[in-house]
Amino acid sequence: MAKATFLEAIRQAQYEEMSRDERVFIMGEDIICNVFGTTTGFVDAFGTERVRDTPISENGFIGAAGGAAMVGMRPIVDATISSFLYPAMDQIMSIIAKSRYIYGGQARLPLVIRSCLFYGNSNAAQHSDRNYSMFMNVPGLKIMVPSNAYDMKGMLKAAVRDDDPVLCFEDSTCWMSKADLPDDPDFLIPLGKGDIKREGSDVSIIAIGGAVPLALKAANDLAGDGISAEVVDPRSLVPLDKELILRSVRKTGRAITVDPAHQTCSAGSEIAALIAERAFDALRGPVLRVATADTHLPFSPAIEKALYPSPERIAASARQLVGVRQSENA
Amino acid sequence: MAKATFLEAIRQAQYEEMSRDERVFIMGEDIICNVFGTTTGFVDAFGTERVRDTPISENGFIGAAGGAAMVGMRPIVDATISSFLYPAMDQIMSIIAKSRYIYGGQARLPLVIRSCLFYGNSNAAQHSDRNYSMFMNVPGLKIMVPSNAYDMKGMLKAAVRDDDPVLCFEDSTCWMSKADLPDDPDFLIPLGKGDIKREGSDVSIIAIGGAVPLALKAANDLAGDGISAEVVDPRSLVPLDKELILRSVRKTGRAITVDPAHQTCSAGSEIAALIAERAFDALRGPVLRVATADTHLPFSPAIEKALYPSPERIAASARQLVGVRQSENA
Amino acid sequence: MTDGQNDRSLEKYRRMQRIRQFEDLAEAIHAQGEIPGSLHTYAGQEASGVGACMALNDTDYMVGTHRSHGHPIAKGAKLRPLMAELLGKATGICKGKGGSMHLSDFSVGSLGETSIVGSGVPVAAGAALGSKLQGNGRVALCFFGDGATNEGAFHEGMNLAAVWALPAIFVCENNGYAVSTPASATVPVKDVAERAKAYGMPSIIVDGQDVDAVEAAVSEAVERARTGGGPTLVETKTYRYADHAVNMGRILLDRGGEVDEWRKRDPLTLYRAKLIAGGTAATLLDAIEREVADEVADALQFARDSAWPEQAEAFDDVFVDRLPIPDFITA
Amino acid sequence: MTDGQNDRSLEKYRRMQRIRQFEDLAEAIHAQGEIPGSLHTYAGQEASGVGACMALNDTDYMVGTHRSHGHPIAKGAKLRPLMAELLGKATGICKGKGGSMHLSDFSVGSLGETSIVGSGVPVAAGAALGSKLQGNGRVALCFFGDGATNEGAFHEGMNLAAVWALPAIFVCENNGYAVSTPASATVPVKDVAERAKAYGMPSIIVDGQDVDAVEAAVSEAVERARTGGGPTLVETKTYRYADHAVNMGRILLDRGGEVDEWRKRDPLTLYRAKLIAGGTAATLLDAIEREVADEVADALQFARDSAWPEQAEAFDDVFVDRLPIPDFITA
Ligand SMILES: Cc1ncc(C[n+]2csc(CCOP(=O)(O)OP(=O)(O)O)c2C)c(N)n1
Ligand SMILES: Cc1ncc(C[n+]2csc(CCOP(=O)(O)OP(=O)(O)O)c2C)c(N)n1
Ligand SMILES: [Mg+2]
Ligand SMILES: [Mg+2]
Repeated sequence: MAKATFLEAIRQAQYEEMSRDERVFIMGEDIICNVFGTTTGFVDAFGTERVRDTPISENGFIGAAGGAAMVGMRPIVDATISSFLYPAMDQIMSIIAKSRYIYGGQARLPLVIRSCLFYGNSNAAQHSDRNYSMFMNVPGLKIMVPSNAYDMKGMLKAAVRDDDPVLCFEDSTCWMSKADLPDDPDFLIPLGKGDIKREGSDVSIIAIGGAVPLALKAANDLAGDGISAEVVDPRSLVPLDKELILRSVRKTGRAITVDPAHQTCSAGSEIAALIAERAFDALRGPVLRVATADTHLPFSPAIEKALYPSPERIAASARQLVGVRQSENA
Repeated sequence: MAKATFLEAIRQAQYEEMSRDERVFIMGEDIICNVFGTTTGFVDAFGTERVRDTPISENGFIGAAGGAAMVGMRPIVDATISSFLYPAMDQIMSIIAKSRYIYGGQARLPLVIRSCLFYGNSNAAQHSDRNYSMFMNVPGLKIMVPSNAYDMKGMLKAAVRDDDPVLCFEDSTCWMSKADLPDDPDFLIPLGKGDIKREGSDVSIIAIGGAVPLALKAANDLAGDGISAEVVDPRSLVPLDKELILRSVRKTGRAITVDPAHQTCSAGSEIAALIAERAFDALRGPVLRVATADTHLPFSPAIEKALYPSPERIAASARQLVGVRQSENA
Repeated sequence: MTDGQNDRSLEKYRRMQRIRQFEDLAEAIHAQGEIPGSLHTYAGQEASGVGACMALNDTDYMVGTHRSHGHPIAKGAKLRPLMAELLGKATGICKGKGGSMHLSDFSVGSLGETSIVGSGVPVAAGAALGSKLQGNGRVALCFFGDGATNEGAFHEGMNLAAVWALPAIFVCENNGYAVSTPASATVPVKDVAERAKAYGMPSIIVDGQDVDAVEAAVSEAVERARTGGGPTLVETKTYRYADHAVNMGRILLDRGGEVDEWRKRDPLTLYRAKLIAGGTAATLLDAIEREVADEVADALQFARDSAWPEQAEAFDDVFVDRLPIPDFITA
Repeated sequence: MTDGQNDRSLEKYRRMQRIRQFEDLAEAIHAQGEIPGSLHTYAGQEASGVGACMALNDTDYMVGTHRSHGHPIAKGAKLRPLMAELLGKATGICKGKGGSMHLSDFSVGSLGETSIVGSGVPVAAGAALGSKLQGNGRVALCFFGDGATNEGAFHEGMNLAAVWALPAIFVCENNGYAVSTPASATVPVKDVAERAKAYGMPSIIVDGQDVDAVEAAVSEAVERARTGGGPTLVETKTYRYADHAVNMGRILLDRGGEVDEWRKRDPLTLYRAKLIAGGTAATLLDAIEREVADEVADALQFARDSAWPEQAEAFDDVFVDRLPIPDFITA
């Protein structure tokens, strides 16, 4: 147990699972050179058959991961940046998400596709996608968006052991954050289990990925105003821990979703809709959404930052909500 | 003015716009052979330069539409079935949606990408996608999902004249429905304007594409029970006529969204979240969602049909909602 | 005659007969409305599928296309579950969830027939990669059409297989058309086989109406794949008799006398004549035809007698664990 | 000497100097933190970009890549808006919204530099299609790297251009690497040019360090394109001096003495020597270098003096009409 970063958590999870199970291998562009530091030492440990540099052909190698999984392997694909999933959408949507079903359960596709959410750092619209919600609309893909190194390690290990395809989205704003990482080789956090990151009684803030630290910061600030915010981290979006979210909202009576993605058809919108449908009777005010503005992300740092969720925006929403109650009670 | 089908409305819109403007041309797979009947007579009228059969390479020809648009053309792409948009996601998301922005407005991309929602007819999971919500999460694409022949014609003509990229989703369950089609060459229905398809006072049913006829049927049935349902058809999802939806819900105090897509991260969920956020004070009950079950669409007719929205499911939701009010009032 | 070669020949004949009779029956019952959805038949291309699959071991893998009935039969699949699948029954090979575009029998290495054009190529490359990593000596064969070679997925899958010298065989069944579009209008080379040059990959062009020739060509490719020599592109020149599909839009394509020309080189007729010329008794072949007729009829009976899937089944096989079933289904 | 040829030569030299000096400065100020985001420089590849673009008319189109600074300069773009873009200023060629991966000046036919590998190829095919439909005699040239040829988008764009005989020129700038991965590990043919065979497309391999040779090769391709002969694949053998990029992960790649070897064939040094050998006065070239130095310095000053974009600008250019601005921005 030692403090380590989110990136190091990924490295450890992969390293441990590759050590444990020969069927696990990893491939992607520039894996060997190890651009983001998640495969340090892997070639020495596992050799170039199990640590494979691919040609730049995301549809090809992600589809190949599907084929390899069908014949008994357990591939991890490092697709680097989530924008590079678009060229592979054919294989992800039509093959990986659907093969088990269309063949009536004959196929099994245990594979993990990792990619990072590379936003907030002046890399412009083509490189800044936070696109997990697109994959939520098609059944057949498990989806995880961890918010800290501890969850990252436990969930990625669970994902590698899962018999279904898992998309792992890694929020690059969390890369350098640290946590104590258990070294128990069977440390696992099951997919589909959310986590209360902070308990509170006045308002539930359901935050995703890199929005979780922002929500925690906001909750801290709100405490100064006497507002007790609960921070709920779904951690995985498919399956979604609906009961955890609903229980929290039924307790606090107020809900804010926070999602680093564009608002329209975001995971945050889905969760808001869930709450409005299933926890309506408990609600004391509107379900507010804090998300990235529905415009592209510009390069210029002068105008990029303000478009994202921030602790200030979250806290302002919470104050607005609680204010609504206070005036009602008055 | 003569009664004609939805498919014929598409043909007329394309024909009229190609006649009006030389820059408009159409391409796609098997356009000349005219598989679904939307290009009948086009080769004779416009020649094979403007009516182009493409190789099976959706990313290639959809991207080429983007390039042609950038140099002053106004392409219509017939991508046939919406599942075939996945191989083209790279060009749609990274080039077509984003080029104008990343080049600071230097590019203009007037083009229309048509595809049909080919579900409900035993074509199995790979051919049955209703995937418009995925495209709603990325800014830069206008999205229309008309529910009848009249809207189809007017909106498609407007889309061809629009200076921004438009995705036109054609619900195949509406293909054979008929309406009187104006033959005014400038008959246009602007994108971004929804339509009240039936007025009512007890509950707002916001329905998309092929769900609109289902909602109208349900509204009819509900009238028999003394429940007055308003049916709201957004017609275009981007831009979305939020005010029309909110006005209706503020009037009726109850809302049901109906979307033929899978529920999770659907357009229906987005609209539900919008209502829960912006019309909360008017709500007398939860915002209910009727959508396709979050599973793949199976081939067997024995088990496919029940997964979709139906008039019965819509009516049951309305009764549940109104019941809630009635017991409250009691 | 009971020598091994002759047994193989009869097996080839049998499998071609199975495909033809299966397709003829499927077309007929589709016309009667017993098969829902669309139907893309394989009649005319039997020698391509059977020749290629007979060059494989039972444990080798095969990936196919929307034109999915012929490939698994060629690979040795039993007919009952295939026909039951076409009828959407619970006993179908895909439990009624796949249907006509997805007949795939994993138990004979038929790893999936995918209806998205070109999408099988990366999958087959991946299966070959799996074999390589497992060192199990298996190869993966991928069928696709002329039209599919225009897709990016084809390019990427071929390239990956070449770069990694994977034990894969890519069989382009060039039937001259993609739906209504002639290959000459979309494939800017005379032979699809030329496309192998982009990957430094060897290629073979073979008469797709001659089952022995196809088997020989694919055997050469299989040998190369199994011995570490990497992938091969095999182009079989063939033809489909029927329209692209029924119930998938209207395909108004007049192919003139072309179909009749090709029927003169019908793979079954040709092979029957060849076997008889080689000394096989016509009665033996007649018997095979009758046996196959019985098999096909039995498959249909089985399919008809089978139950529909239960509604809850729609929620199985999305994931390994069944999904929760929504209230509106259980209510 | 004032003949046309010599003017062209000096212009080539000037544009190569512009690129080199622009890149050297960009690298320096990026290191100081004045340029946000990542930076992929073009130093070493100048002869490829300039030779190719000098073969085009001003009205012809050009599409490029993430390594975006060299191409528009080669096509004749002014430096001020490019440098202002790198700094994220409102006066930038993309109003500060594109940045280093998207320097593109539509006014000189530079139709876009796209940072998704391979994605420019279909766009260029489309621009060429537009030219063909408009009958305006313009051609479209597309730059991309060796790594990009592994993408499906490359295959599909090439194929489309070949099938439709579009007036397009595809220039593969083969610098031997994609990030850290040598071309030999991902491109299973000796020369990328061989890939043209899959499309029945003519190809040319040219020394990418020799600006005249590149211009000649591309001119041949342009002539073919303009006269209805369809597309050509030109492969320029070249090299980038810097790492793949700065600030885009850590690229721990030791290229050994390779960089030094290539520097011996530096395109600017080679061309300077050639011009002097041909009778151009060294002082003339020195003067050009100084003029360019002033231009580049002026561009940086302009960029520094320019204002940042207004926050509302983030909502412009998604569509032709400005988007509504959300409350949290206006508040
Ligand atoms: C990506 C994609 N685009 C389009 C289609 C529609 N489609 C189905 S089959 C087919 C033609 C395929 O031609 P070919 O590859 O030659 O195979 P064949 O049908 O001749 O066996 C097309 C265009 C599809 N299924 N998938
Ligand atoms: C689709 C996609 N995959 C991966 C990347 C990440 N990436 C950026 S540049 C690059 C290498 C490109 O190599 P090449 O085409 O040879 O161009 P070069 O950088 O050598 O000029 C990669 C992998 C990307 N931008 N887009
Ligand atoms: Mg074909
Ligand atoms: Mg390169």
